[in-house]
Amino acid sequence: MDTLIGLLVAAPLLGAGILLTGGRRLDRAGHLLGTLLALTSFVLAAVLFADMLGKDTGRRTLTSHLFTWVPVDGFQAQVGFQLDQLSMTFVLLITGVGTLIHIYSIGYMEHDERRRRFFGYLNLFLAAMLLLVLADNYFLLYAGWEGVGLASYLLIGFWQHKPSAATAAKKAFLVNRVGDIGLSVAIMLLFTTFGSFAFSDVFPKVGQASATQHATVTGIGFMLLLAACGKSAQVPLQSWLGDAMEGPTPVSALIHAATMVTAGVYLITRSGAIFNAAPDAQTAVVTVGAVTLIFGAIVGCAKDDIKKALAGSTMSQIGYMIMAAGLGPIGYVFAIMHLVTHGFFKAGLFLGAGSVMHGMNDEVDMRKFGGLRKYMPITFVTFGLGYLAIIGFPGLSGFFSKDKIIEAAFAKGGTEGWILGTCALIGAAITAFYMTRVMLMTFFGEERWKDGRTATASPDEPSAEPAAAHSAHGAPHPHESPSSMTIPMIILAFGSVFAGGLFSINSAFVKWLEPVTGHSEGDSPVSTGTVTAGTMVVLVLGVLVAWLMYGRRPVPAVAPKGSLLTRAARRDLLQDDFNHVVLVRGGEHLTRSLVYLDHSLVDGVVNGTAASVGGLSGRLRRLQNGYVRSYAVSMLGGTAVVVAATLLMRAV
Amino acid sequence: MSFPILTVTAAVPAVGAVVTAAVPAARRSAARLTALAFSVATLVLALVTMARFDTGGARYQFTETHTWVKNFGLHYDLGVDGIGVVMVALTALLIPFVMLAGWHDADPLEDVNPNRRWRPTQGFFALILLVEAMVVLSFEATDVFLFYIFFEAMLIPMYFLIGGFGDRAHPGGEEEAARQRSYAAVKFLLYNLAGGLIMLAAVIALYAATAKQLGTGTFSLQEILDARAAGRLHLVTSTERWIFLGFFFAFAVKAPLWPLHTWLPNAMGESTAPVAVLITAVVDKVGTFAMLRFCLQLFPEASKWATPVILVLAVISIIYGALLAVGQRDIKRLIAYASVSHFGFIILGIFAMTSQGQSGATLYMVNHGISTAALMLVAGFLISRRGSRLIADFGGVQKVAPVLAGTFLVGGLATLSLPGLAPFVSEFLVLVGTFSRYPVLGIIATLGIVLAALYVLVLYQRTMTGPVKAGVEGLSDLKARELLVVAPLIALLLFLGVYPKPVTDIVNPSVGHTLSDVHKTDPKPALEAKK
Amino acid sequence: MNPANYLYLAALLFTIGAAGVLIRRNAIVVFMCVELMLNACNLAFVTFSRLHGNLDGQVIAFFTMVVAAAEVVVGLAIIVSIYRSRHSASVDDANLMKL
Amino acid sequence: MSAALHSGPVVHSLWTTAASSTDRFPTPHIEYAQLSPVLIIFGVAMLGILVEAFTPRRHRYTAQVVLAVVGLAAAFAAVVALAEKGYGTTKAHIAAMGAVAVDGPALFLQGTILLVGLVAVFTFAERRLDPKAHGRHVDSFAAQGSAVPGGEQEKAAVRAGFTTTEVFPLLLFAVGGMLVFPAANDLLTLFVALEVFSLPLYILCALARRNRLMSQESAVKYFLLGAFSSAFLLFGIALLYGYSGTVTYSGISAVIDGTAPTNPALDNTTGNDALLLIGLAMVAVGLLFKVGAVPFHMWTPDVYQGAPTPVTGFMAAATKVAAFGALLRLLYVVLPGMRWDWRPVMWGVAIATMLVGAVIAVTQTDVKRLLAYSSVAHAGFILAGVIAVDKDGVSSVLFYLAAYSFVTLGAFAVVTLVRDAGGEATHLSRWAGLGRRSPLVAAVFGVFLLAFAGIPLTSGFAGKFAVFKAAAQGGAMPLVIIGVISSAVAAFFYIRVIVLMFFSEPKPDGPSVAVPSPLTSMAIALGVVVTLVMGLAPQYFLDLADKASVFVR
Repeated sequence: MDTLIGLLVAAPLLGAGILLTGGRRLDRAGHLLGTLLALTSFVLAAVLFADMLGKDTGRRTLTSHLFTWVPVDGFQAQVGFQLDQLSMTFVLLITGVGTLIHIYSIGYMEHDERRRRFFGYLNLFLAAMLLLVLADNYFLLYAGWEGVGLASYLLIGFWQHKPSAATAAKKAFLVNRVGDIGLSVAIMLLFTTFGSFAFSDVFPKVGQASATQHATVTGIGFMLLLAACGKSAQVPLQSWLGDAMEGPTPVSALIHAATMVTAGVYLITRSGAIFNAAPDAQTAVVTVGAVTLIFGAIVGCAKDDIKKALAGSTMSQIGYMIMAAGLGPIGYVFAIMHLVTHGFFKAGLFLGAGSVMHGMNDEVDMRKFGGLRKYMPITFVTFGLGYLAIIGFPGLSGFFSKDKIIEAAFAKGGTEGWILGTCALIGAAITAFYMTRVMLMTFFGEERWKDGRTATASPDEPSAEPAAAHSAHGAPHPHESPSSMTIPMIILAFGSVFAGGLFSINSAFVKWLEPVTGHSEGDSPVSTGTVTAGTMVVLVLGVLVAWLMYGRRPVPAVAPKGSLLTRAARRDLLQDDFNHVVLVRGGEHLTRSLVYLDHSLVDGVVNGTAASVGGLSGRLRRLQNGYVRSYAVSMLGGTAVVVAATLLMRAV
Repeated sequence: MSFPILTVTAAVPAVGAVVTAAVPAARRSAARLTALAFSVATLVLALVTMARFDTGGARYQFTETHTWVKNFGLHYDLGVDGIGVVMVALTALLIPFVMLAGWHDADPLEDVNPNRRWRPTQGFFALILLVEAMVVLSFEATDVFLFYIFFEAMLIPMYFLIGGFGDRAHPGGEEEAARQRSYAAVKFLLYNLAGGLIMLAAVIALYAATAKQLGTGTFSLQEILDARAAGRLHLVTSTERWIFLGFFFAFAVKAPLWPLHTWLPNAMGESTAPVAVLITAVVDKVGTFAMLRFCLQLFPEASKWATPVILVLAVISIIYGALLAVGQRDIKRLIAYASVSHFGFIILGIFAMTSQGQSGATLYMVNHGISTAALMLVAGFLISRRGSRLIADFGGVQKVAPVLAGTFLVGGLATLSLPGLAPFVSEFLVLVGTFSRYPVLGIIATLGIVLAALYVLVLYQRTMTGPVKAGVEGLSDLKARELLVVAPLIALLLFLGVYPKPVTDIVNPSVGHTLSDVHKTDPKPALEAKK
Repeated sequence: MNPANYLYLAALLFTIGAAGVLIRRNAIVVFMCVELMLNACNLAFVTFSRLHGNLDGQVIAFFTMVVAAAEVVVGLAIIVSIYRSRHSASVDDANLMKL
Repeated sequence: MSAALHSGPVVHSLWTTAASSTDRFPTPHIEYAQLSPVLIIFGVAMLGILVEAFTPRRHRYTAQVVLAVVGLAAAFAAVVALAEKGYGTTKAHIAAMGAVAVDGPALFLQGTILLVGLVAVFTFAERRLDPKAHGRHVDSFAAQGSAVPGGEQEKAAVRAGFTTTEVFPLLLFAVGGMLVFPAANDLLTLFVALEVFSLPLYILCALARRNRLMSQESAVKYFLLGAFSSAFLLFGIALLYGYSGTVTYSGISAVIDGTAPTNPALDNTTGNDALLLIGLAMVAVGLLFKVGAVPFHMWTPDVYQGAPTPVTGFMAAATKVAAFGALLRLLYVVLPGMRWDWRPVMWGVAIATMLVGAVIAVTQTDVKRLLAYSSVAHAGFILAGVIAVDKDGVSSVLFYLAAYSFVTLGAFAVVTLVRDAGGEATHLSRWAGLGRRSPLVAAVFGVFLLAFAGIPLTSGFAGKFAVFKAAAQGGAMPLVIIGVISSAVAAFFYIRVIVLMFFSEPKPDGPSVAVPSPLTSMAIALGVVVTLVMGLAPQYFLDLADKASVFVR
């Protein structure tokens, strides 16, 4: 069995290798191969899952050690896998959603001449992501961690000829690198503290460590959090996610909604032992989570670009997860649960958005949509289900997972509990608002795309979305997407409807994960019923307000100036501008001045020395004036000096 | 008397140089093939040495000992420890690729050929082989003076390679190029010569010291170490420090360490890409290697005394080099500054005085050699195609030459030490090694990885992505020969990135020896320490 | 007689000679000043010879004269040849090579 | 008598002393065999004069060359034979009534000088470089030294095919003097030897075929300054004599050490150290002038530039050898007891010489002047070795001199090859791109330059290392450091020439490289070979120098 774990990673890796080095001759079959291998690893996952269910709870963890990666004295980095329930959950999500999106992409990327490479990258991503969740030590996890970063870089910038895409990709990678500092420092701390960074070595010892050097453990916690912030686009490292939408929509769905961005949640949950031992770190985590879930939600409200709106929502949803994870044993399970459900409905939503764009000449501005439900029914339905799920409509998966998190937040207890709970509720309200907004602006209202506005987002940039290739510009004529695209959407829709309920049947999910993450019911000051009721209320409120604003009266095709907050929110609450002014500009000035310094000062000293020798030489040279008598003078003078010196030596 | 494989390894390229130089002017391709053949032969020998190196065996193996000049205490002592054997292998490995990459670099443009006996191609390859021979010898030398001799002598062929076969693509035009080239060459030579001469003074002082205490002065590493072990030789603290500084200065110039780095951008910028690789990937390694081999072994106390300053300088190099790389307009200069940053890492690892640090540093030397070679050579192909080194002149290359762009990206990712590619392992080892003894420096150095990402990605974005710039449309993709150069390097990067064990296994024991020389042991994990 | 005085005289002559070399322009005169210096030496030799009561000094004096004579031969030859080619014996005119 | 007694402390009456010592002049006993090298040279030189006088003009050249070569070879053989017999080591002693020492240093240096002379003869005899004049090969010496440059008489002389074959005897006389100079064991011999090798050199300087004005000017400068310096030397000798009452080295050192049998006169003079110190200083000045040490170096560039290049090469090499030999002997034999007085001064001179030489050379634009200044710098390096007053010091200096002189000869020989319409093209700008025009010559010159710069694997490096090593062991580490710094500066201008030759495009009207006859080729080849051999395998020569590094007292 455990050999299969290796294959799990190997399959997509193989695919990536073949597709990226294969050359043009693979162009025709490439996408199929990629999809096939993704499917393979999903099947393997399913097999392993079945096997795991077969075993009894205690002995479900599989491990497999391949080889020693870096052996240097104390520093022994192994390539070994550990498949427990937590990993299993992720594996299923990744391979499952991954496969679906491969299939979706077949249709979506049909007209792109670099489709082969696209699938190569997707496979590469799957491999890296699986590596991340299967690693049995932090060092290997780090490899996967950076691997997904690379994949995301490549995929965001897939349309490299679009400067915006290239820039977005670069930005994503850089911001993630900042996070990676956290992870690498964490690993170093682990190594210097425990002499190892393998889960199995570290976690048992955390307890005694926190007794002796509590600060260090807390430090590790903080560093891991930093890493999580980078990967999961949490404040203050969230700025890249919005731009990441430059990538093809399947990518946004898979990487920047369903899987990669949730790696942070995985990291924190996986490191539960450490965080449990470092309350301060946990506080930081929940704070980040709470802030982000509000932040993301607000941003989501203001965006007119459908993908960016969804990106904001992703941010906010992950904020929920992070917060939950920060709550400790109370929340881990629900964090993951929400992660999975979110994986379904958010992926679904993105694919829906993609389908919409597909039918609208890649228009992304919702103000140019409207009344599409007649034209693309399947998309409408699936999208709608995803919508209901995310706002937490009773009975759908979002309802269960999010509700649990809010409860857990309250259950944290004390003022902290109240604050977090309130935040969560507000978040829920706003979620309801902006998702309704998206829904209304896209599928309802009058058809604002009719008046023949050209469809390209911005004329100067040659849009390379494949649809544009074949459809003439001008007034779009919406149409339903091909089945290769709709089928995945449907499947995901199913997921987003039933997953939550399935998990909650006699809290199967809790039981499933408990052996790994541990679980404890906090003492909630408010009963579950109250919480649910509250959630319902805010939900209705949100929807209502949205309807009042966007449903009842017509939506202006050109964005109104909007309030100060709106404008700020459109610009990601000015966070980007801050980065730009402080980091980018500042950096430019710094480098420029350093370049100057290097030339004038550091190099100047050297050249200066040379020059001064030359000058001295020139001056001394003049003494050689060609007159015998002056030579004689120097001789006489020299003699005098020598004589005097000799006498002096005797004198002293 | 066993087979003197070390001597042979060095002799083959030396002979090759003579043979190549003797090839008639007209027979250029013959000259190329001859040179390539000799370099491959060297590679084979180096690999054999590496294979036969017994990791469990004596510290120095395949040793040869002959007295060369008695009066100078100069011995022809050769021997390799794990570090040495790896470095020799690296050198021997890179040279063939350098040659292949520079296959036509030295062909005389027509009509500038006043003399029939003027044969640049022969000269070019002969000089490369000569450099190889001297570098190999300086990796093998276990006699301080012997090392010094080759350390200095290698400057001359290097100098002619830089000054004589410079980059023809210069923004300032042909004669500006010539001017810059000879400036760079002279700067390179004088800088290193100055370093070397300071070292000469130190070498002489060392001789005087040994002569005073042992009766006869000697430079044999073995004799000196034995004498010290036996307590017959004990340098006065101040003397030891001065001599150490003399040595270190020379190595720091060669390495190069901030603020002695300014010759490198000129040299690498003005020379052809293969020569630039020769400089940064092969010749400069002698400096860092020598720190490990001589500074630490001969002057343990002084080394420890100087460590804080050196570490700080190393960290400055890392950050400073990276920042300047970000600010460059010229592709090759950018890579040069990136190298400065990487050498900072290497020196950091060496003087962190931990097994991770030093193994990492050694590994880093290898990986940096390969990765820079990959990146620089591809950059060279790119530059020669476009006829310009300015980043601004490129854009959208991936559209017209996807393979070239791809390889370039891989090289870049290696440079920013992405996991899965070789440099990551070494860089992380260095960082961990540093962190475990100097946490603050470790963390500051870690910032380097962000900056690395910055300059690599910016370079890639500006040159490869975006709409196709004017002047780029026509560029052809990599030719077979060029792929032959790049593909193996990339393969190697991947292999060492996933499975560096073969190298680390050889290196680790030697690092252990070096550490025991300076009486240092790795810090215990905090938990054990507490118990 | 006090030998010291002769030495003073010798020193004086030597100095005069040296000064002459420095200030006179005509090569012949310069050369004569050198001769004067040599003769100052001779005087010193003779004086010391007398002082020490051995003949070495006086012998040396003869040697010096011979050498001086030889120098005259060579010197005059050179000076005359340059005079013929330049029509001037001023040492300051011979100033082609400098710096 | 009474008058004598009360006037001044002790003044002998010559009559009495003379009367009392009629046996003061024993028949001089000369060890002819041991002086054979010198005697051979002088004999051959005399023969040369006779040849000049009595053989017809067309035969002279051949006769002189053969004569000179044979003579020098024979003398060298004699030196080797003496060394073989052990006169360099065990049987070393003082010959010719204490006038000349026959010991290791003397023989080593004499051997070097003779070889240098031999090579110099080759370069003197070269007559392929200049274009034929009236169908005859001509060498680099004036057709008739006495003729006015460019005058009718000269034209006539050229037409008549006159050649100044006197140069060979002159060379031999100079060599003879140089042989004696380092071997001289009393101050008188020192002085005479000095003059004997100086006077011919003065004449040789004036005999250039091209640029005769410069040639004559250099001769005048050299002559006047030389005479001036020798006056200082002589006065110094006088003072030393006055101090010690003797001119033999052994005698003086004995007096200094106070081991000499004392007498009232001595007590009187030795009471006054000023005599000794000033004398010492002035003698040193005389020698430092010949060595070309700062501040007595100013003649070097002008003379080196103006003199005919073969002569320059010979001077640069041989004079340095001889002069340093004499300096060594003086400091090691006469004044070891005085080292605390002269060492600091020598330090100063050495430092000044190294730095000034190197620094001024940086901005030179004429190859010969450049080499002149470099020779100054090298004089400084050698002084560093001289200062280390021990066996190592001596041997290192001997080695350095041997190495240096052949590099110098070779370098100047190469200079004679690079020519254009106006004769040798010595201005550096003319050398641009020489490496493209004639790689071989450029490469050879490059080797010499690298040797000058002291790059490892060349004789220059070995020598430099030996000297600095000696200095360091003699506790003169600061000198070593300064030496190292100035070699770094020096490297700069050697490199500059290399850059010029190899990296700059050749000028269209650039100079051509004349194809020399076997003579010059041999000289150059020898230079290269010696440079490389002494660089790669110096052990043999070091041993030789080591064996030869003991002065006889």
